[in-house]
Amino acid sequence: MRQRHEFHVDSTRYLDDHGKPLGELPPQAEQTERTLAAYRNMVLTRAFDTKTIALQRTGKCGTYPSVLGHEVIGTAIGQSLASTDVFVPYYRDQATHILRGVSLTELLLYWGGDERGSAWKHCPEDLPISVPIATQCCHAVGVASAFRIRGEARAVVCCVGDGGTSKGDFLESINLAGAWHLPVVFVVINNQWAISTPRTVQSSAETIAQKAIGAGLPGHVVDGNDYFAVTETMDQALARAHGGKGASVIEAVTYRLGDHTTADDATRYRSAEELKKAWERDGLKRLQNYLHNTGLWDPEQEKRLQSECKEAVDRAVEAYLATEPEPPTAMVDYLFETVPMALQAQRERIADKYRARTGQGGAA
Amino acid sequence: MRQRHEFHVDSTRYLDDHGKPLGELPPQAEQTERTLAAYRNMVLTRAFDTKTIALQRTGKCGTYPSVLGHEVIGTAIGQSLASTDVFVPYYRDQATHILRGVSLTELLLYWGGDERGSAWKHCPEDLPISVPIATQCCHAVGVASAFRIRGEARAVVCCVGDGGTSKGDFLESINLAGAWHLPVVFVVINNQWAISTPRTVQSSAETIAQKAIGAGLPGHVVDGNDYFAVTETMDQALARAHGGKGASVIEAVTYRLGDHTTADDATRYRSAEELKKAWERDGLKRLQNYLHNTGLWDPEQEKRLQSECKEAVDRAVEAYLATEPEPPTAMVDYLFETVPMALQAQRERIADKYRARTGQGGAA
Amino acid sequence: MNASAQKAVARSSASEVKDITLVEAVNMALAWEMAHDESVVVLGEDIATNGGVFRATVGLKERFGYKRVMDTPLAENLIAGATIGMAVQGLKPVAEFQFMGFIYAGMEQMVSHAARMRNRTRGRLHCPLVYRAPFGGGIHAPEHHSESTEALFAHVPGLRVVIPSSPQRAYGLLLAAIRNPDPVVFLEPKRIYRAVTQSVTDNGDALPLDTCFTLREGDDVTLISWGASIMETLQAADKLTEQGISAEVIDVATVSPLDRETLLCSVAKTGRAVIVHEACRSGGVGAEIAASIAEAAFLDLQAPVVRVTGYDTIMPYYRNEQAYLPQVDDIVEAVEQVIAL
Amino acid sequence: MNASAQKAVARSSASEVKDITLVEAVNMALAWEMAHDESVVVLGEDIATNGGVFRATVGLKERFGYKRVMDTPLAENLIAGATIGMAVQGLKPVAEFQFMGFIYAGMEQMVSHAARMRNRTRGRLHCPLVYRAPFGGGIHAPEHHSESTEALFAHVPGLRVVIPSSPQRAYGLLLAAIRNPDPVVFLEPKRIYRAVTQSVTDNGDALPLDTCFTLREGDDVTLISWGASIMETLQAADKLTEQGISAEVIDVATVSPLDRETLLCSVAKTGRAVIVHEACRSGGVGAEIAASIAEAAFLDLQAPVVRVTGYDTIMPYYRNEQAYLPQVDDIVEAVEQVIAL
Ligand SMILES: Cc1ncc(C[n+]2csc(CCOP(=O)(O)OP(=O)(O)O)c2C)c(N)n1
Ligand SMILES: Cc1ncc(C[n+]2csc(CCOP(=O)(O)OP(=O)(O)O)c2C)c(N)n1
Ligand SMILES: [Mg+2]
Ligand SMILES: [Mg+2]
Repeated sequence: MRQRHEFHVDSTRYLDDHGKPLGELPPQAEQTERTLAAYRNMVLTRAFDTKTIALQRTGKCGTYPSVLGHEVIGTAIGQSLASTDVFVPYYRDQATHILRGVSLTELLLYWGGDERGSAWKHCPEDLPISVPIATQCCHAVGVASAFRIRGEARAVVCCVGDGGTSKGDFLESINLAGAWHLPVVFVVINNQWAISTPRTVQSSAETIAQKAIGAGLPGHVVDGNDYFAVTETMDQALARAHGGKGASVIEAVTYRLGDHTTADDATRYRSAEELKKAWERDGLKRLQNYLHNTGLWDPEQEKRLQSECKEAVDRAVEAYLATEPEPPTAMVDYLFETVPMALQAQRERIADKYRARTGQGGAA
Repeated sequence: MRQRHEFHVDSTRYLDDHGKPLGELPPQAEQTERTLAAYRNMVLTRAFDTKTIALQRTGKCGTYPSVLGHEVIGTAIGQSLASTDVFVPYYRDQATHILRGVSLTELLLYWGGDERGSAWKHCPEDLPISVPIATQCCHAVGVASAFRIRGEARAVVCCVGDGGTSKGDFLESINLAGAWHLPVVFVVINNQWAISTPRTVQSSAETIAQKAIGAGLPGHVVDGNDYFAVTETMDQALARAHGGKGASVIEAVTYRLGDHTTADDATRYRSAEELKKAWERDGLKRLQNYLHNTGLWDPEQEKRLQSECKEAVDRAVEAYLATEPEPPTAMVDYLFETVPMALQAQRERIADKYRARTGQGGAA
Repeated sequence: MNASAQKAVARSSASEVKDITLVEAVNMALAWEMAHDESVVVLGEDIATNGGVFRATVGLKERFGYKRVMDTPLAENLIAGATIGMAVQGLKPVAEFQFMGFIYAGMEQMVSHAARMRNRTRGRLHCPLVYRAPFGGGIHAPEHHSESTEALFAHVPGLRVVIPSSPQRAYGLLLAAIRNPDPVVFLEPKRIYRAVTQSVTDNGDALPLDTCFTLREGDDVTLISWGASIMETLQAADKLTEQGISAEVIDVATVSPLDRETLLCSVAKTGRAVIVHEACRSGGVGAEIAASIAEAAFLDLQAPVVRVTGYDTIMPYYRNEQAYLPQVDDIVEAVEQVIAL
Repeated sequence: MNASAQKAVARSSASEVKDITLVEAVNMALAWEMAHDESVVVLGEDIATNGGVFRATVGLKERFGYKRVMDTPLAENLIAGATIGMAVQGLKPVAEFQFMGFIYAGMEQMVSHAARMRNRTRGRLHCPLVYRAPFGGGIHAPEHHSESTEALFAHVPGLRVVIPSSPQRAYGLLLAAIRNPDPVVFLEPKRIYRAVTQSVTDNGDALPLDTCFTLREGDDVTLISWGASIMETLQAADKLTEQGISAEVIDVATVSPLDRETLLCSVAKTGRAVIVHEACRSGGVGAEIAASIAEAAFLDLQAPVVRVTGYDTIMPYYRNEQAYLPQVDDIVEAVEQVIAL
């Protein structure tokens, strides 16, 4: 006697590689202001990215992970999130952070080796950048649990890379999200690579979205270079979460157009042709084409936007470079709410050495 | 534009609760000797289980996890495995261990607090009992990798409980098994409970087998109280593994008829009715009915088997109780291949204390 | 809700004085704090319906509801990490690891996130959480159920590691741990979960963290211990008294950050120290204490600081576990040695 | 296979003498042993095609094939555990953790299985494996990329923890670690991966494990260190020589199990010891060394054993990391103090 249990995941796409609609667009396409704001954020993100890489190359910033190729996804996420929601990032979510109100200067401080880069003034409940892969997924379900416990109609969006979906944290967390019916949306940013490891080495699953099935959750694949597809999917998943209908997993398919970080050299492990092909699918250019084609954007506006973005980035860089490092005593001051007895002698030693080196008394 | 990716898992059952075939039986049902051997192993396993619980109750054994309700699954696994394969158990696989040639005395020593219980003479490559939940899944893929690396046509069977499928180890390991196309079969023994935690609290997935989908593996559900269903599924999965066709995940559905361990009291968290219903589906009784119905077994044979099993168990208990504890210096002697310098003084102290306590010099 | 659950819960009405065991004190502290602070939640494997395998959380689900008392799927990494997510949201989660031997899967979350959240966000977010785990050997348990690896957590800056050794201290220190705005690893010596009862007032009074407790004053030697070994240490002190040796007994209680002042004051008086712990010797918390005393009290010491500990090997299965655990006679012998010098 | 990969591989033909860096020595040892023992396999994230993010495994896949040089999915727990499965099968797997900051997910497998397999099966199975990880700060890296938590592993019975501090010792100790039939945590000080070159003979000669290396003899004080801090320690010894202080410098190399004999012999001669390590002070390996010396050399010591270490806090992001790391002057100052006593 046999019985069959069936499952599926759908994938969505609205625009072709040139920005031409493949059919009817989702209702989000009528929100012109939102679409234009999205485009502006993508351009700003890319300008920031280019500049930060340049800073790193000239020794003015630390190792930095380029967001090139992720702008559409990050922007759509940032727009879909309510300000009362909580965003749980990984480390390549610059586009979303900017929409959440993290300042460019704060982002630079973080990658420039200064803890104050995570002391965001805006969206103070958002989690900081998470470097240990996939660990943030567990925090996301914890935050969503807090909402459920308190009966708040808020939701969480958690980002993770394709590589991160091999790690227990992701798999355990989506399972809990299903079991506890939590208001959380997991967005897997499948950029085809985890440093040098291609998507196919991570898993023989045809899609990453199908990992949702084992957690009892709906999974969706979406073209991550298609602003309307990502936006519609995010809006629906968040509506579901806000409406108490539970969690979802979205696989947003894109391509990491840059090196893994400024410490990486991607030519070691992937071909120029592959990269060239990926550029043809670039989501920023695709949306730009769409906007041009529909008359919502013109070269003049583009020029103005480019220079506005450049200025914004330059201002941020200036502020970043002008920020004095913290006195080293800060390394002890934020460990606990108050400095414990056991650490006070060490704190004094740090302060003494700092004074001796700089002549400054501020650290005491 | 939408695209749909479809997946499924099948579930199999051949015998009804009373041992009556629900339709055509698989070819394995014609292997009468194998079926009878299976039945004998189930009865022996149950006799061992009953006796060990009694030993624990009288202070002659440590905390012990009853195998009641798992006999069919464990037996079918033990029969399907080739002697050159490697078995990677969890801690409730007595039925399989016995078929692998682990002696009842060794099993008693393990649960009786003596490390020599894992120094099996037979099947020396099988992994020892694994207490930390699901951790053994990672070992299983490691062993299977060794086979692949050396080009050996051997396979691995790894058992894990339903509770264990929530832990990263299981999920990471099935993913690797898919990605590396490894000769390994994961058997999830879904006995509905993880101590007091019901299956529904572990996951909202309808089946556990569907977790295979996210790893790109085939998943099967099988009635774990149906000897023919488990045997057929195991044979097929192992043939697949031996034939270089890759891994599979089998969810064998049964019920933990006893307390979690002798330290547990299941009446705290589950109802007498539920337990009573589960007993009606007992796989040992079901196979017995089938054998009686088909004339392969009679009360006389049953009586003889029961007394043989009792004797075998009694002999093992005697040997176990007669086994002197190891000298405590053993705690140091097997830590590394040779006792490092740094441990020699500690070893001497252990030996001195032992000598002082027992007057025995053997430990030196 | 069964009878014993009701009894346990019934306990936490105000200012009752009860003769209770250490594990009952844990239950009482949880119940008190949950009743008085609705941001306190508890989670773990088998802690809700079953009340925990050691019954530490019995009755809480019935009293405070399943939303605040959560049975989790079986995944320690997830428990450690989800707890962090709850904590940054202002809840005060208390997560149970069923045994210390199963806490390691949670290490990454503890080390890389719980311990660092406040520091890396410069105070924007912080983690008022407690990770509870029963620990230690001597209860005839199976493999992996007898670990004493407090030193692993004590070496992680940003974590507090707190270990009660009596019902009273279990009650007061757990309350303090829950109220503390930073992460606390709270290790409960299961060998003495039910060893003694003590009269404890259920009035919500916390005890101070980061402080040693001097259990007995003495002049000739300072005995330093924590957790279940406090029992043998006190018994050794009794024996020593009979021999005319006056031992001061200190329960370290918070093994990190360490209250060196109390220890050094005592050694300044006695000139001798013996440290007793169940964990293996090398790299145990005893090493830090011995190193600190030997450095800071160099001129006070009349004998080397000696450690009476478990051996540098794996806790044997239970037939031989007593041969591993430090015994009263080992402590007495060590004291005799340092006194002889 | 690109040019630099070919170069690296070309190196391991017999008995060549090469000027190489520490990370090149790691590569050379791996290549030698893979060429001479086909049971040696390597695995990790980005170690095959990419040759490792620090290029430690460059060229190995091209030379030994993808079956023996395996890029894994991104899961450290899995890496730690699958390595155990390979090892019990008689392979000699060498697994790379990309940074020590990401090793913690593997702790459960290391503590509960790798370290115990031989003991719990009474020798039936054992784990001839190596867990490699770059560790330590000072390279301007992002968060979580600068950890020195060797003490966590040193406290786990059944694990060896080995730390090379020169190209020669990296080569000889890694060979010894691979050949050793028990699990070795092999920590590579990435701050000095390329700091110096040294002439190393590629002849497959291993160095002994469980042994300290005396790098410089001296009479007035024993400087004890390991890993990258050996650099500052040697520089401090130079400075001290200028001041007329003769320092013996010992590289501990195997921080567990510990070669106390070498350390104690030296202290018996010098009467003074200063321990230098980058890890935070409390519960660091320095604590065990200090406690051991203070106990066993009580009568030899003319001054307390002093530790120069990182602070008991989280390694700051890179703008302030130098304020965390022990500096040459800190060591000199500590020696001056103990000499003054
Ligand atoms: C637990 C852990 N292991 C390893 C690393 C090192 N590492 C940093 S990024 C990365 C690849 C991540 O790939 P993916 O998840 O696909 O995200 P992407 O970088 O492609 O956006 C690795 C291995 C890490 N940060 N954390
Ligand atoms: C990592 C880990 N966490 C917790 C435990 C304690 N524990 C022992 S058995 C068990 C439940 C396991 O349930 P399941 O996997 O369904 O197997 P079953 O016992 O039902 O056969 C738990 C939580 C453990 N042994 N290991
Ligand atoms: Mg990626
Ligand atoms: Mg179960």
